[in-house]
Amino acid sequence: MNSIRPSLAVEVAGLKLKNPVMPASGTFGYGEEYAPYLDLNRLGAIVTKGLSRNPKAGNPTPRIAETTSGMLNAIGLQNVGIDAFIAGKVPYYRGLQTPVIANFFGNTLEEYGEVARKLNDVPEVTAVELNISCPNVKQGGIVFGTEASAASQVVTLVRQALNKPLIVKLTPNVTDITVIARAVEEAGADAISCINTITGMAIDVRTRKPKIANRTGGLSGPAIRPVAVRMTHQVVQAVKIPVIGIGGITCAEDALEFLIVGAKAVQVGTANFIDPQAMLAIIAGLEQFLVAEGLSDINQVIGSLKI
Amino acid sequence: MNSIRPSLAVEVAGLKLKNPVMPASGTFGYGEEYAPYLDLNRLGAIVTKGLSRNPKAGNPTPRIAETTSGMLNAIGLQNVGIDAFIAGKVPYYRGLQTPVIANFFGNTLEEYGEVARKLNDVPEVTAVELNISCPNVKQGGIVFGTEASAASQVVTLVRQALNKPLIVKLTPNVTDITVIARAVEEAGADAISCINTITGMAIDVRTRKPKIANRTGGLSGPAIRPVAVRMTHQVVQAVKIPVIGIGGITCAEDALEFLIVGAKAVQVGTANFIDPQAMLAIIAGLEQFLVAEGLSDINQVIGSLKI
Amino acid sequence: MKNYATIVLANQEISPSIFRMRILAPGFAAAAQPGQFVMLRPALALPTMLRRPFGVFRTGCLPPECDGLPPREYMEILYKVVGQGTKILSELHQGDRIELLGPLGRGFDLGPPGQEKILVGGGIGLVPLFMLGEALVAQGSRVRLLMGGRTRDDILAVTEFERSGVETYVSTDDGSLGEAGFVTKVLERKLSKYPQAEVFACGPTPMLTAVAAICAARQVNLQVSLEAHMACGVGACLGCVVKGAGHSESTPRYLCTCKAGPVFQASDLDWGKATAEAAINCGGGCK
Amino acid sequence: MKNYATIVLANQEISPSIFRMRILAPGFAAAAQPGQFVMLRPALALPTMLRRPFGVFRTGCLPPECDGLPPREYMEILYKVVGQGTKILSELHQGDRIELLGPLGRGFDLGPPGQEKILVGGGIGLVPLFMLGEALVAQGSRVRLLMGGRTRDDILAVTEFERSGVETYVSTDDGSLGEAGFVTKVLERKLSKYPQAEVFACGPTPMLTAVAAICAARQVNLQVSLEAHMACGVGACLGCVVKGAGHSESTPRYLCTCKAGPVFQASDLDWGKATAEAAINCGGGCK
Ligand SMILES: Cc1cc2nc3c(=O)[nH]c(=O)nc-3n(C[C@H](O)[C@H](O)[C@H](O)COP(=O)(O)OP(=O)(O)OC[C@H]3O[C@@H](n4cnc5c(N)ncnc54)[C@H](O)[C@@H]3O)c2cc1C
Ligand SMILES: Cc1cc2nc3c(=O)[nH]c(=O)nc-3n(C[C@H](O)[C@H](O)[C@H](O)COP(=O)(O)OP(=O)(O)OC[C@H]3O[C@@H](n4cnc5c(N)ncnc54)[C@H](O)[C@@H]3O)c2cc1C
Ligand SMILES: Cc1cc2nc3c(=O)[nH]c(=O)nc-3n(C[C@H](O)[C@H](O)[C@H](O)COP(=O)(O)O)c2cc1C
Ligand SMILES: Cc1cc2nc3c(=O)[nH]c(=O)nc-3n(C[C@H](O)[C@H](O)[C@H](O)COP(=O)(O)O)c2cc1C
Ligand code: FES
Ligand code: FES
Repeated sequence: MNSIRPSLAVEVAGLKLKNPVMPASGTFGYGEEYAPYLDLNRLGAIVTKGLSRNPKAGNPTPRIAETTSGMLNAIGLQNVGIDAFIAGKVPYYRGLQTPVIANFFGNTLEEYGEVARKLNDVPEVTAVELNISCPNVKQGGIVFGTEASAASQVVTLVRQALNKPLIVKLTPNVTDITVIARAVEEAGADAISCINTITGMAIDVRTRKPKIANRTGGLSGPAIRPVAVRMTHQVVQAVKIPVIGIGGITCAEDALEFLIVGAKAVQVGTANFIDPQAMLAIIAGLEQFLVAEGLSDINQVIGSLKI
Repeated sequence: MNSIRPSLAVEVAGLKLKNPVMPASGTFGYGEEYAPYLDLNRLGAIVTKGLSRNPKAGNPTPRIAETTSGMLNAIGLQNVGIDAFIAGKVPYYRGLQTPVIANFFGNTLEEYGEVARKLNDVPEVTAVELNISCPNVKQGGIVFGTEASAASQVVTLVRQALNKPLIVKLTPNVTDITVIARAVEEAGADAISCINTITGMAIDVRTRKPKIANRTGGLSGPAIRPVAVRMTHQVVQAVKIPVIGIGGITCAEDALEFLIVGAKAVQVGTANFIDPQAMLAIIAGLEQFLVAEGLSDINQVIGSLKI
Repeated sequence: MKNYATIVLANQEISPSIFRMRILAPGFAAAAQPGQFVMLRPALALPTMLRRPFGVFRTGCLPPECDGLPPREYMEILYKVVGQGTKILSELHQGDRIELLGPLGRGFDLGPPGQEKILVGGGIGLVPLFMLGEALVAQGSRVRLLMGGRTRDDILAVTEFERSGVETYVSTDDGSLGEAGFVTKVLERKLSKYPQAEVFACGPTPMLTAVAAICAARQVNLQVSLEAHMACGVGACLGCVVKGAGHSESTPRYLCTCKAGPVFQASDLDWGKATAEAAINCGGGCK
Repeated sequence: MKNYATIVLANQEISPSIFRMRILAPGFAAAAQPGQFVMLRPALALPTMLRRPFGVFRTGCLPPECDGLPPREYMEILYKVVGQGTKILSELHQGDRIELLGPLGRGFDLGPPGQEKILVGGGIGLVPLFMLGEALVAQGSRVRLLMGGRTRDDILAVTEFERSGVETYVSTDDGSLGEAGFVTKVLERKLSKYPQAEVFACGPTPMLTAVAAICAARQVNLQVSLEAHMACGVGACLGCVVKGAGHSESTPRYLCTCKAGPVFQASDLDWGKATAEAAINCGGGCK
């Protein structure tokens, strides 16, 4: 057996990552919350909670409900707002050796543009992830992310406003995700991440009320993995820019499904709640897989699908 | 406690059903296969495997793969064809006291029309369910079911050809299911059933091949229940015709989620594989729920959502 | 062929990774022909995925004399079976593996030593009060514990509480143990006697709301421990928020129960109708 | 706060539906403050949902003298841990609940009594041959069982087979038990000696394909037992099909393994490349 450790390094949208594993936005707070459980420097990147121009209070409670092998959430994009983020959260990133990707959204085109410009001046933020896919907020993502021309419009605008790598995150709640993927590629996205949550609903049969105050919420977790793998495969086939796979990843084998269909990196969401150290186990598992298969580089696995 | 047994009877598209529980097409064969395990007369109805004008061999294997709390299938609509169905399977239905709903599909408009006309002359078939939503067959359902005008066209044609109640089954692989629901209502559907499977994919990480020969398959089972409940809710709000809820139902509580959001009946699919007697347990559980809640009629539960 | 819901009689590893399982199956032999097969599944419900939050009841240490092993520290929870997650927990046996994250959240502020302390606990809400009682007694405070419940079955660990040096007063809605009636009745009485006391409460929302109203009316300081649906427990998911004092549609003020709580100063919370609804409704009684 | 992967020390019902659980947690006490909480989850993987197919190994009956209970019929399976489903099965204990559907499918056709019978089993493929051997011996046939495997660990239940009256011939790929080499080598030898024999085989696809080729060349009748991915086991889902003889793109001929099989006349199957691929690939060796 080879005693040289295999390389997990990948490059996504110009970012050099030490490994392809990062948290999914909204499931890892601003990073600091999980620092007691894992060394943030071991992650490929950190992705922040979704940010907006103004602070957002989010939805009424209950905001979460467990479903079979999944969970619904309607947090409503609660966040401190871009200014408080820069003042209060960014300083913490200074000591880190891991790139920070700021996820953000807007309720109007102007808001998107404004947040993008503010992030330009924050050297601690290496890249941004544009959420055009949040299914929770009525005036929010859903309008942009389910319609190619609207998606194109917001990406074009942010691309012009921004001087950093731009990752665009897609919603799965569409008939044909490749149409949206191509539109955002043409509009200047440097990478695509997919998928965000699938809209779902659960009912408390005794009270006859939705289990989530917002009525519907976004379904995440292992339940959605097959849908996420399928869409990642479709998007990889449809565009030339790199794709980050997201959806129901809990272990190295799950992550490998996305890498094999061609994702250059993956994001881990709900699994962080199940096990705060899940990402470390996934990184270790990827390395073990390479060793077991006699491979020296994770890039030999990426896109290795045989069909 | 009331000693009178509560009533489970419902009416869907003019069909009087003794209870709202029936199998989902393709998960119960032609009915006969499960006769050794349950008395078919205790079901609300029987729904057949999807039928087509000509016999269909279906897809290569492997055709099924388990995923977390779900399964992918790409059977490819294997069926004996409408003539062999009428000659070989229908006679078995003569002794039954349960309505039989024939599910069918076509690859062209003409095929849809032809099968509909043939079913007119089969008194043992009480109603038909039109599958415009199969995600497996390239020339099949997907074309009709994801586009309002195509859906409208096929439903109009079948409505004209058919002299029985017409249930139209929708695919969840769309941006806005209410658009399709309204289109098929206007085209003359007597009821809507939703949802069919969500397209998904799973990879064998060792061989690097899709776990399903067809590459993608339809995701069913408990994993998709929140998506199915959400879409059933949306469709109930969007149309006036009755709706049959389908997706991930394994127990009475699951069935109640669909009934509470307004489905008049439910179909049970993958759960038949997990437990061939699942539908009997669901029917018993619905009755127990009514008793526990002091209700006398399942119609008091249908549409009782509090929002 | 039959559909059996049956039991395993034996399940033994007979060669590396190869097992032989014996299953009770009356009538099977008569039906089985060489070359046939069965479809099997362990009768496990699909289990829950997320972790569940539980208060720390107490901690302890198994001395070596118990079993000759080195001393082993443990922690204890007291929980009620209310749904699938707690059902699965209740079926665990000694030696079964479990994943635990903690201790988490902000606990009680003990306040000045020597002051009168009144603890109010309803049903499973008694859990966090045990370590609190111990700490207050150690601090030199006089501690009265008002234990409430719907029936006697809700009054937990009385002997242990008493042994820890707190005075216990039991009341049940149906009078099956202690005084008949709500625990709030006892609280009113005690507060009339000790108007300077500080109150600590944990229990179902209706009880907490009533306790908060009583304490507010008497201007008595109150800390409450709340429950909320939680996914992460560490402040990352924002699923567990409650409305803080001054919350309104236009100036929403949400606090994380897992991080700012689960113990709050009652005055920091919004005790309006909305909070009572948003908090978990346990059916009015004590779980 | 720490993330513990630990064990349950005790879990007791102390009042109806109320449990007290003790969890090993070194260092917890020093960190825990009154009112804090933990997030818990049993360390169960998400289990499998569908049933799994297993051949009937044998049936039997526990006589009353075993434990004073009335005689109890059982059935047995022999299985190899290959994935999550069989892993979960392997962790079941006596008394655990299990759901069983069966016996299912078409078994072996015993053929004329008195005829020479050769059974070929690779690894876990030996399972369905036990009841077959018994039935053939009872019928008065001479039965030779060729047991193959990669290593000695794959040779299962030899004593039991021998006790049932069949003659056993063991071969392993690595020579760790019996003759070194493939079981097909032994088969060729036996068929040269008994050219009129009927063959029954079960094992990994490469072995079955080789056996089918040998039997076809010698025009010897062969029955094989196949494996396929199954959801229902009763002919309803059509997930388990194999290609029948004469299958082609234009005239596809799919047979349900669960209903038309799992035992097939080899001549009814399509032994082309495609079938070998479609059938489950167990890595060339014997599971
Ligand atoms: C800080 C804190 C401390 C707690 N301490 C205790 C304790 O010491 N003993 C005890 O018996 N219970 C305690 N609870 C409540 C306990 O967490 C729930 O009873 C448990 O999560 C129910 O899980 P389930 O799967 O059995 O119920 P289900 O109703 O099936 O759960 C479905 C979902 O709702 C959530 N949920 C349901 N009820 C509650 C609830 N009351 N609080 C929070 N989430 C809930 C579950 O976590 C799960 O996500 C505490 C809750 C919190 C927040
Ligand atoms: C008729 C029949 C009889 C069988 N008899 C035995 C037996 O006596 N002893 C024994 O050890 N095994 C037997 N098998 C194989 C056994 O069913 C599989 O090893 C088992 O299903 C693997 O489940 P898993 O969850 O551990 O594996 P995973 O690989 O995690 O399973 C994933 C999925 O693939 C399916 N699958 C994987 N391998 C097989 C396989 N070889 N055959 C069918 N489905 C598979 C599983 O059912 C499941 O749906 C038999 C199979 C069939 C069809
Ligand atoms: C509690 C929660 C909050 C989330 N918040 C955001 C968010 O603010 N912005 C965003 O783009 N995605 C958000 N998501 C979606 C996740 O980033 C991810 O796309 C989704 O959960 C699927 O991955 P998973 O199955 O691994 O959780 C959130 C998901 C959860 C569960
Ligand atoms: C093996 C299998 C075969 C199916 N075949 C058909 C079919 O022929 N026609 C059809 O309309 N739906 C078919 N379906 C979809 C089901 O009828 C149902 O809509 C879907 O499985 C969701 O329900 P469930 O989660 O309860 O399984 C099939 C589903 C499965 C699992
Ligand atoms: S439980 Fe996740 S923030 Fe409180
Ligand atoms: S396993 Fe379902 S048809 Fe054979």
